[in-house]
Amino acid sequence: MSWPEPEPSWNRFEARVLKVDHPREDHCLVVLEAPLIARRGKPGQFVHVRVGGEGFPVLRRPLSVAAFHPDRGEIELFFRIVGRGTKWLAQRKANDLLDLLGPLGRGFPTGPGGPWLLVGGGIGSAPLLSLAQAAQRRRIPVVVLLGAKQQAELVLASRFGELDARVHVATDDGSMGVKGPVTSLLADQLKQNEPPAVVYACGPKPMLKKVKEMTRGQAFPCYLSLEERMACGVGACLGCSCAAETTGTARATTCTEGGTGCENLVQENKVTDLLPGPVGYVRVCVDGPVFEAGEVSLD
Amino acid sequence: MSWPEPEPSWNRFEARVLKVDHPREDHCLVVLEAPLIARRGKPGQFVHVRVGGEGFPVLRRPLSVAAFHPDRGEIELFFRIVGRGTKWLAQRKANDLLDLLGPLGRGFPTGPGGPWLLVGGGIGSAPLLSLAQAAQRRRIPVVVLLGAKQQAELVLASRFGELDARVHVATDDGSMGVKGPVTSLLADQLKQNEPPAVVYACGPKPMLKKVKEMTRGQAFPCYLSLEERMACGVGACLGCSCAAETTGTARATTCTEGGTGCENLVQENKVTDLLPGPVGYVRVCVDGPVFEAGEVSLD
Amino acid sequence: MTVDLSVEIGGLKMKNPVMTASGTFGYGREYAHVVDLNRLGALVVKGTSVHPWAGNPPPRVAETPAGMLNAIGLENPGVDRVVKEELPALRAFHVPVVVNIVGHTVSEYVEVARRLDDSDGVAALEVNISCPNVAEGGLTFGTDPDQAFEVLRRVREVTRLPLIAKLTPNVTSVAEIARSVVEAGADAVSLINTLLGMSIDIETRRPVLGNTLGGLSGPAVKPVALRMVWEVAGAVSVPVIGMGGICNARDALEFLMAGASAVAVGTATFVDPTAPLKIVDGIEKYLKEKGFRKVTEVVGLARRS
Amino acid sequence: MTVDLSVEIGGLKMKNPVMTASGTFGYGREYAHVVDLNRLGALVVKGTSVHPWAGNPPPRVAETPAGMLNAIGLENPGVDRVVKEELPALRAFHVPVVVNIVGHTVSEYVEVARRLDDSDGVAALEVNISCPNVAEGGLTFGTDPDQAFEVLRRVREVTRLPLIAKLTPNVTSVAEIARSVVEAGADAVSLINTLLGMSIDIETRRPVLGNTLGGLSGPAVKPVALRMVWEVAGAVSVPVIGMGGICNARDALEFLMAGASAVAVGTATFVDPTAPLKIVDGIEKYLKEKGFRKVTEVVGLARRS
Ligand SMILES: Cc1cc2nc3c(=O)[nH]c(=O)nc-3n(C[C@H](O)[C@H](O)[C@H](O)COP(=O)(O)OP(=O)(O)OC[C@H]3O[C@@H](n4cnc5c(N)ncnc54)[C@H](O)[C@@H]3O)c2cc1C
Ligand SMILES: Cc1cc2nc3c(=O)[nH]c(=O)nc-3n(C[C@H](O)[C@H](O)[C@H](O)COP(=O)(O)OP(=O)(O)OC[C@H]3O[C@@H](n4cnc5c(N)ncnc54)[C@H](O)[C@@H]3O)c2cc1C
Ligand SMILES: Cc1cc2nc3c(=O)[nH]c(=O)nc-3n(C[C@H](O)[C@H](O)[C@H](O)COP(=O)(O)O)c2cc1C
Ligand SMILES: Cc1cc2nc3c(=O)[nH]c(=O)nc-3n(C[C@H](O)[C@H](O)[C@H](O)COP(=O)(O)O)c2cc1C
Ligand code: FES
Ligand code: FES
Repeated sequence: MSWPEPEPSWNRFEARVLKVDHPREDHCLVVLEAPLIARRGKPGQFVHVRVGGEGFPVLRRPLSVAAFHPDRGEIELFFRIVGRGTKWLAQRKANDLLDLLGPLGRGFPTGPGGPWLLVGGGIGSAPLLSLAQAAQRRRIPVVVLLGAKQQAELVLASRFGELDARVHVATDDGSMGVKGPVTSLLADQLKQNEPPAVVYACGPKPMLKKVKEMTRGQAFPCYLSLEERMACGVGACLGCSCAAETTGTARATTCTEGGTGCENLVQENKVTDLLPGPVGYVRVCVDGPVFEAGEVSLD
Repeated sequence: MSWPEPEPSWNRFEARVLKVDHPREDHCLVVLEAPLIARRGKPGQFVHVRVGGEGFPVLRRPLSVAAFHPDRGEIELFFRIVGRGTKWLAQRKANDLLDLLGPLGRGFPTGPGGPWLLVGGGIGSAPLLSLAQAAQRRRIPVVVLLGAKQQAELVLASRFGELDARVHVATDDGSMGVKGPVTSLLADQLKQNEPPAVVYACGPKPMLKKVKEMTRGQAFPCYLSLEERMACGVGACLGCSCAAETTGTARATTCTEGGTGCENLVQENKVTDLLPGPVGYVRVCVDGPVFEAGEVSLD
Repeated sequence: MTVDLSVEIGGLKMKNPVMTASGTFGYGREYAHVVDLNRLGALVVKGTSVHPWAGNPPPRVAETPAGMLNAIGLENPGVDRVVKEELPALRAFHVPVVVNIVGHTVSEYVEVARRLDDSDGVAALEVNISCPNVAEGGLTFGTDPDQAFEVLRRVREVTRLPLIAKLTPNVTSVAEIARSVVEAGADAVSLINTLLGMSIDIETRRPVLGNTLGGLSGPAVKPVALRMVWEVAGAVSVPVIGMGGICNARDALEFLMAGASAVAVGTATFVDPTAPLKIVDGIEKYLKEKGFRKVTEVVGLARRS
Repeated sequence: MTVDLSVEIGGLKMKNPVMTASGTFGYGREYAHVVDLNRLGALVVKGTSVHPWAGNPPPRVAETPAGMLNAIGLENPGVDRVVKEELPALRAFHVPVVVNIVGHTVSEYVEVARRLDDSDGVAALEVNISCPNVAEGGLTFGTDPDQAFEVLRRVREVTRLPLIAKLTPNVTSVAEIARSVVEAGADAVSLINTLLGMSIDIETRRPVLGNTLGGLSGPAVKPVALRMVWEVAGAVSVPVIGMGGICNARDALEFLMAGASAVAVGTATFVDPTAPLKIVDGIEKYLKEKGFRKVTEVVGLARRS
């Protein structure tokens, strides 16, 4: 399993909107013409999108790239409309220009082995779609577990199907698939004979916490994609911190000793991860948004 | 000459945009469906328009009603694009809804006699157009003097012509009509045999100041429409003050003695106009925007 | 299930916790035909002085990002005319009227309080201590704990009306001033008044406001106002009235959860005169949805962890 | 005709008056491939302490109307690592590097200043006095004229570098603090740091920030910042660096006309990393159009009437 190359070369782009689609009233899919990101971006990376005009709101919005189409020079964003920024984005029209920074962050580490087990909760399925794309290209078998409140929220399920992934679904109200949390599907999967080569998960914090617990001590690695409020998106403001699992000092030790995920942090010379002190913090924007489950504290 | 009835019954309206026209890049004409304002409004009154969404910007924008069409239930706004608010307005499309308060303020006082002499500088010609409309309905002869930097800014000239007004034009660069300020046209007019029954003027402060000087001591009254930055637009915040020509005390005296314009202020019980003190202030939003030239200090 | 929205602020009984903010709603009359005044928790009228004040030279207002500056300069016709010409009309409504009082000396405050204590139709006094103390070289009363104490103590002596001290945010420790005015006898505190600010026109190369400096209000100041309400609610035991940038029920609920017992709406009424009433409705809706029975249950909720 | 944009701030020579604001531009490295650092007047790096500081629990940022709150808590790897790992890379650029220093005690400030005075590639120190004084119960140094004086006096003793005192706006009289730090030996003052604020999530019913309180920055605070720069420029004779909500050249020119000799751009770089350079260009354009020959000609222009 190796982390994707660090991406020091994010840039600012004016990306043309090609299509805005509303598969559900409160969900939105935006297709953008962004050839450089489409070619260079890795699954799990995100773009930082300016919303509104003339400097308001003051913060950009981080959104994962849900799909890369290097051939067509296009990327897809898939998001839930929750507040002012996503509402503004959802009102864009074809040919509008979007100002974005990207590709940002450290994507999902991947290896040659399969099968990959993808676990997505709600809109957390968005970045996993790009992983399923990558798996299809590399002919790696993929199992996808999707959870949502109700059937209507599972708008991406068919997209995973099209990518030859085996899709299992759980809903809180039982309106589609198994009734219950997506982690119950994960429990079932982990009981199967063939263990996955790796687990990737994205979704609400309580779900990620559960996934972390369920995969702790297993032979295969588990990678989580986190969300945190961001200002710069590029590692400069330390606004997007997430507590490291162990104290900074302890992590530094782990690192020198050659622990899995941490190694990479050291290689990439991320000084702020390794603070001695009561708590060490990692930056979701550049140290993540993808972390090895053991690296981060989700309390 | 009598002031229009006070208008205590302004209201809040959602007015439908019928047409947005750009006679010049930086000028905009908006036609609104606003039947109550179209029927009840008087020349010189204005509307207070909300711009932007979700509470930003925080202040409404005051705009004169350039034309009333009571028959069709429509009003016209004509404005120059100068900042954020007017830019936003100019981007509206047919069928958008505009949130406005109106009709607001005290319009132009009119009497049966003519001719009326209208003096407009730049975009100041907008409220005068509604006066020319009224004159045409009442078959009162109208002479309009319009001034602007260049020909291109005289986009309303033809509208006055359609209303049977005699239009004279002056431009700073001589690209249309006489070369020079609009007040030079006024000087010419005042030399004519037949004096006007009344002069109405709207435009930049230096122009109004000049008009005030030129008409001081004349037999006919002169009315000026002023602009001032506004918050509430309805007399509640005292944000739009303009200094009264004389000190408050002096004005109060004039009023008891029965001075011309002041009488009306007293009738309408505008307490704040009559403050004793070093300076008296009048509120442009409810005591104006139209004042008798002698009432206000333009320094 | 109905929700009890009523609150009591140091003796002032209100049917709901939403008031207008002084200086932004005139004397109510200006809005009475579009806003049902009877539905307001309380109506706070403009700053009122013993003698008429002329106010500041124009321009008096300027827009800023998500806010506005004002330098009205407390223009008002003086307490006699307010009592004679404004208060009688308000008695036709079923809404408590709070009069905001101002002065350049302690005795001016005392005098106007005395006159209002004698008048009908005044439910409470809000003492605006953001006025320059002429005797002390123009520093505002509200920036010094001793002077703030003195104003409230002397006003307290001449009135039995509920006494609200309105605090300025332009201080190092608003909690210290709050403790001081409460000790002097204030039944409640309200905050924040405006933050001192200014703006320059780079074309004329002069300050935009006629008065150079003005007071910042509106959504821009909300985070500062909320923090100060949080600090003051933790420092005094009298009720707190929170204000500063409140535009909707969410904003109002933030202030209540920070520890305010009531809120006032100012700048937002310029955009939407009915904002205070929409906020009443929005608070009620939230309380119902979340299963609260009384608005007082959410007061200070974010303080308990 | 060319325009002279250069300024000198208490011994710090800059090719133009536009700097980055501490804490918002990392160590420059993060932006070096999209922003030509050589075109900045100066680059101000993050708050640096003797020992590493871990910072505050998340969430650390929250958006507000036309602004943002941050409660980073001055996370930084400590002066040793800054000197070893960050400063060397910056020496490849032709831009003066200003290091912002922080401490919990006066001697911590002194220690970090001493270390930096010994280091290559430091053009000036900016002393951030908005830190809680642990010995004095956590009140920030910058809210008390005597403590502010003490920090600057002691730091002055150990360095010959140009010394900029960075003032907090959370005080009754910023001019008083400014006079105090200048008396203690500051060569310049910079302001404003962030305004203390907070925000509450009405769904979780808890403060949004992990630290409860945070600092407000961005366009929302611009009128307050400009007013304080105006006050300070009138109170001290050393150069003033203005900041707070500057987004474009118009904003920057307002600060210069209010009396600032230079400006810093913070929050705006999150929206547009190239904002500082656009502001340099915009200032130059304005000066040319209006026929000025030097940027210093507009400094304080709005003060002369
Ligand atoms: C790396 C990353 C990738 C993401 N990818 C996706 C995606 O593919 N699809 C999707 O629907 N959402 C995604 N999110 C969440 C998305 O950023 C927020 O839903 C969005 O910023 C909300 O903005 P708003 O203006 O609509 O909401 P508001 O609540 O009005 O936003 C207010 C502020 O809070 C921030 N904020 C609110 N919610 C979140 C959140 N969950 N995470 C981070 N910041 C938040 C906003 O950015 C803004 O600064 C991602 C978040 C991160 C950190
Ligand atoms: C009673 C009245 C009637 C008016 N009628 C017209 C009209 O018919 N056509 C027209 O083009 N203009 C008219 N104006 C001027 C018009 O209100 C301003 O041009 C407009 O508000 C500018 O808004 P903005 O957001 O584009 O500019 P910005 O400069 O971004 O506005 C910033 C703030 O300043 C205020 N402001 C800026 N310029 C003026 C001004 N000249 N007068 C008052 N406030 C101003 C704005 O309302 C806003 O609060 C009128 C003004 C008044 C007071
Ligand atoms: C135009 C205007 C006039 C004001 N006049 C007064 C006043 O007379 N007395 C007073 O105590 N506060 C006055 N204020 C302050 C407000 O009552 C309120 O404290 C402040 O505006 C913050 O609330 P907001 O952001 O909701 O407006 C005034 C505010 C504005 C905008
Ligand atoms: C995320 C963030 C981190 C900051 N860190 C520091 C810091 O380390 N030291 C300091 O003196 N100021 C710090 N500041 C304050 C800024 O330098 C600046 O004074 C303030 O943000 C106002 O400017 P602005 O509105 O342009 O951002 C920080 C501000 C932000 C937003
Ligand atoms: S958002 Fe600025 S460091 Fe991550
Ligand atoms: S704008 Fe409020 S009184 Fe005129």
